[in-house]
Amino acid sequence: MAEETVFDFIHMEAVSYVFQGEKVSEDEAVSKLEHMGFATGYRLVERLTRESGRYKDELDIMKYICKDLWVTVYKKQIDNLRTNHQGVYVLHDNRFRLLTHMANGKQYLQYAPRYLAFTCGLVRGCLANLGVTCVVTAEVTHLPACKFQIQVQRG
Amino acid sequence: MTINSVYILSKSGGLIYQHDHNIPTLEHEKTFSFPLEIKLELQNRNVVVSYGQRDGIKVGHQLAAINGVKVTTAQLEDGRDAMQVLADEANYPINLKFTRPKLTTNEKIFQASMFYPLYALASQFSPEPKSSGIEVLEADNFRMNCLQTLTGVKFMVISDPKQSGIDGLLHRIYELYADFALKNPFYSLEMPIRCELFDEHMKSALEHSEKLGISNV
Amino acid sequence: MAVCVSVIGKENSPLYVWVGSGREELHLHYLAHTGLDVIQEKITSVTKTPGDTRDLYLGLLYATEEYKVFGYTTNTRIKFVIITDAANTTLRDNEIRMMFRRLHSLYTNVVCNPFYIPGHQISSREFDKGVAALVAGN
Amino acid sequence: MTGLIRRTFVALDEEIFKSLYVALIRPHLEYANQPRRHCEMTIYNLYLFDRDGQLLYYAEWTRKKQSGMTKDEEAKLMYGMIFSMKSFVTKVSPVDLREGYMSYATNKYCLNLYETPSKLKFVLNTDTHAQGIKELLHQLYTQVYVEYVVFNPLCSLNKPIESELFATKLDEVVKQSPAYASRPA
Amino acid sequence: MSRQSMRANDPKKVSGELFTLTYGSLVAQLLKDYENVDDVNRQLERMGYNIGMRLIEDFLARANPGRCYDLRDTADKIQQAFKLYLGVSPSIGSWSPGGDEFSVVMETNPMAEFVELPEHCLGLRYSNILSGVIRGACEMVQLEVMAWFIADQLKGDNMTEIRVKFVKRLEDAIPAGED
Repeated sequence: MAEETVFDFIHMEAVSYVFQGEKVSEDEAVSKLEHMGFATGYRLVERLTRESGRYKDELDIMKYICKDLWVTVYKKQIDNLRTNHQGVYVLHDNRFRLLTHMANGKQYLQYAPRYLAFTCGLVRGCLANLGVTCVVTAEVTHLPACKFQIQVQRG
Repeated sequence: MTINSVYILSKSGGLIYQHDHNIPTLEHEKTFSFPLEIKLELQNRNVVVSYGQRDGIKVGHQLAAINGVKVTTAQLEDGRDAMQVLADEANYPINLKFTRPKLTTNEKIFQASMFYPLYALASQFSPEPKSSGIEVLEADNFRMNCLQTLTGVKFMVISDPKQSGIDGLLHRIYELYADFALKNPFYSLEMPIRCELFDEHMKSALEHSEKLGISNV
Repeated sequence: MAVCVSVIGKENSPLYVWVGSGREELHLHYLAHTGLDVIQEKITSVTKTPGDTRDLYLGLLYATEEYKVFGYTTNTRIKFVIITDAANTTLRDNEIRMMFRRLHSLYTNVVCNPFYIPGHQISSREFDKGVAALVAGN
Repeated sequence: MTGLIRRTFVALDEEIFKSLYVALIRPHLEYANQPRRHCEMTIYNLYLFDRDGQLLYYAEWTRKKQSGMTKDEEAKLMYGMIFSMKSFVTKVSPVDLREGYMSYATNKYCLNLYETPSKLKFVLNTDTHAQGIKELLHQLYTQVYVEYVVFNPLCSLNKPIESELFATKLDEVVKQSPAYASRPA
Repeated sequence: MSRQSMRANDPKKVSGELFTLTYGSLVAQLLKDYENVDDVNRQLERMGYNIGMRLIEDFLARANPGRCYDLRDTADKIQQAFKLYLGVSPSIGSWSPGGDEFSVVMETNPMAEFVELPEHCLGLRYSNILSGVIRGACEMVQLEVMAWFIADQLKGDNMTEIRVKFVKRLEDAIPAGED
């Protein structure tokens, strides 16, 4: 089966949908994508964690995101997870699936954020449903590598 | 093995000789009920299958007969209009015969004139200097070999892609052309070749090649 | 089988309550709610004892003379409570566990409906059907 | 040279050996190979047209002669030629054809046309001896065009292809093909 | 029990759910953006059309199905594509007498697996993207068709049924200046 293709194309259309029309504010479009990602992640994690045991702590949850979730959605694990132990986690994906067909280098760099917004939302949605409130941002300097930063909101 | 036809083009691209040696007849007959399951349309005043390929009837085939009555340029022999007959439910069930269209003489002349620029362009597009024009043109189930003389006359043979010995045949045809056309005092260049001796020799050359083709395979 | 099934949201607000016909609704609500405290306790104690199974199924929360109260929690902090008659001894622990798992699965389907807003009361034909089948032991 | 590396570095791990090999030995091999490789090249250039006859991509490797036209004119003429060629073959052929692939050869080169059912046209000029070109073109379609154009949301299907990644991958696949560097003597 | 060993979830299944959920979020967003449900239906069809135009290339590359010169062939290919991309095997049937119209019937529709339509969007053709995909994909292989939903489980029907009608065969583009 080739269902990942279906996801790729739906995602592609979602991005082109929010950017269609003449006067689109980049912020508004990106926030729509983020929102769709959030709604998807929130629901997805409900299903994915149905068979898992309970998570011990925040780090345990982050590891889950880097492994199980990433494999399910992006067919590979996160390559590197770092944390400052004060609520900031940085996830490195050296070959982020949604960018691998696009470029190897800096071409299309200015458009890359559009293709990361959904994922930022997805991660935030997953974490929100697991009880971790946070802000997720992404950064690319060299496609298809990509860095997601999760900043947990305490209190 | 099969050699289908021979074309000879003059230096200026005119078709000066054409002979169909072995053209298979592809005909398919089928009885249809209303409404018709294949899509037909008029192309160059002929009724042609545009969609709905089945039972050997292919897209591009032409309507040749309705209930055994011959159809030419969308008209039945009895004068009725083919499309109208097909549209009327009262005429069903209906027996239709389709064939792969054969080229008319005019179409052959036209196609020959199409090949002329193709040949020249092939040389112009060459990534290597000093290229000839097209020597062999191939597709699935189709092959055409072409020999151009130094004087610019083109000999073309269409054959089964597995047919061997075509180069020899082309040279043989060149010889025949030299012997029976050029050396004929009544033949003027650029004009169609009408010469019984040439025809006869051509036929036997083609038959000979077909036989050789078999033994070589 | 069960006399009460309830789904309780992240902030302890009830999302869905089913009570068997002819039962004292208010009392059962109260029992379910009391169960929440026990669930809370169990969850916090687990994190302190390493090597615990961390099972989503929390087992019997407590029992009164009339009823037994069982609990279950999801990773997404949704709590399920199932109450049975104390007199009902035919139900084994494993069957209760299976009921919770089915309930969890039903709940997941509700959340995955794009028109359901998380945290809101559950009003879904499919979920109603599923719970009805669950409590009937089908 | 390999011996020298082996002698100088006693405890070699594979990684180091590899980098040394690349640094010290490869240049020699490549130097030795260069003139030969040059004359062995058998893939000249490639045109990719969309269903409307627009040139989506052009690449050339060892083309020695230009047509003397602008790229634009050349592309138009090339498309016109393959269009006529298809029509010519369909009309003149005595039997029904299976569509999708055709080729012609002159005394110097061979033009190969591969057309997908979606009417993309790949035109590859090769040496007259080149083998397996139909498979190569199919590979360019499935592994390069589909992967790096169809799946790249930033590539419009009806605009010339600007993706550098596409260009790189295309180049890789062509250069890895046996037809690129082998000519029977 | 370790967490890994408890993962009875079939990863394939889950990744199918990913597109189902993503699609759900997209539809929800459209409903938020448009006031009119008809506009949403249209937008979904258009998105499907765009997807179809790309998806067909992936399908041709993966399945290498050859060319279609008959609508029955086309129907078979559509069936094959549903299996490949959605993991369901629809049945093909209800042919019109002229053989130019047929139905694609699904027992379960993976696009709408968890969906229950709320009262206020009963006019929504939730899976309308599929009709767009069929139209877009066919157009890329020179086949103009119309595709529309005639039954939908979300609206209480027993099955989900898409009707496909042949319109015409599209011809090759003629090179500039040669017509």
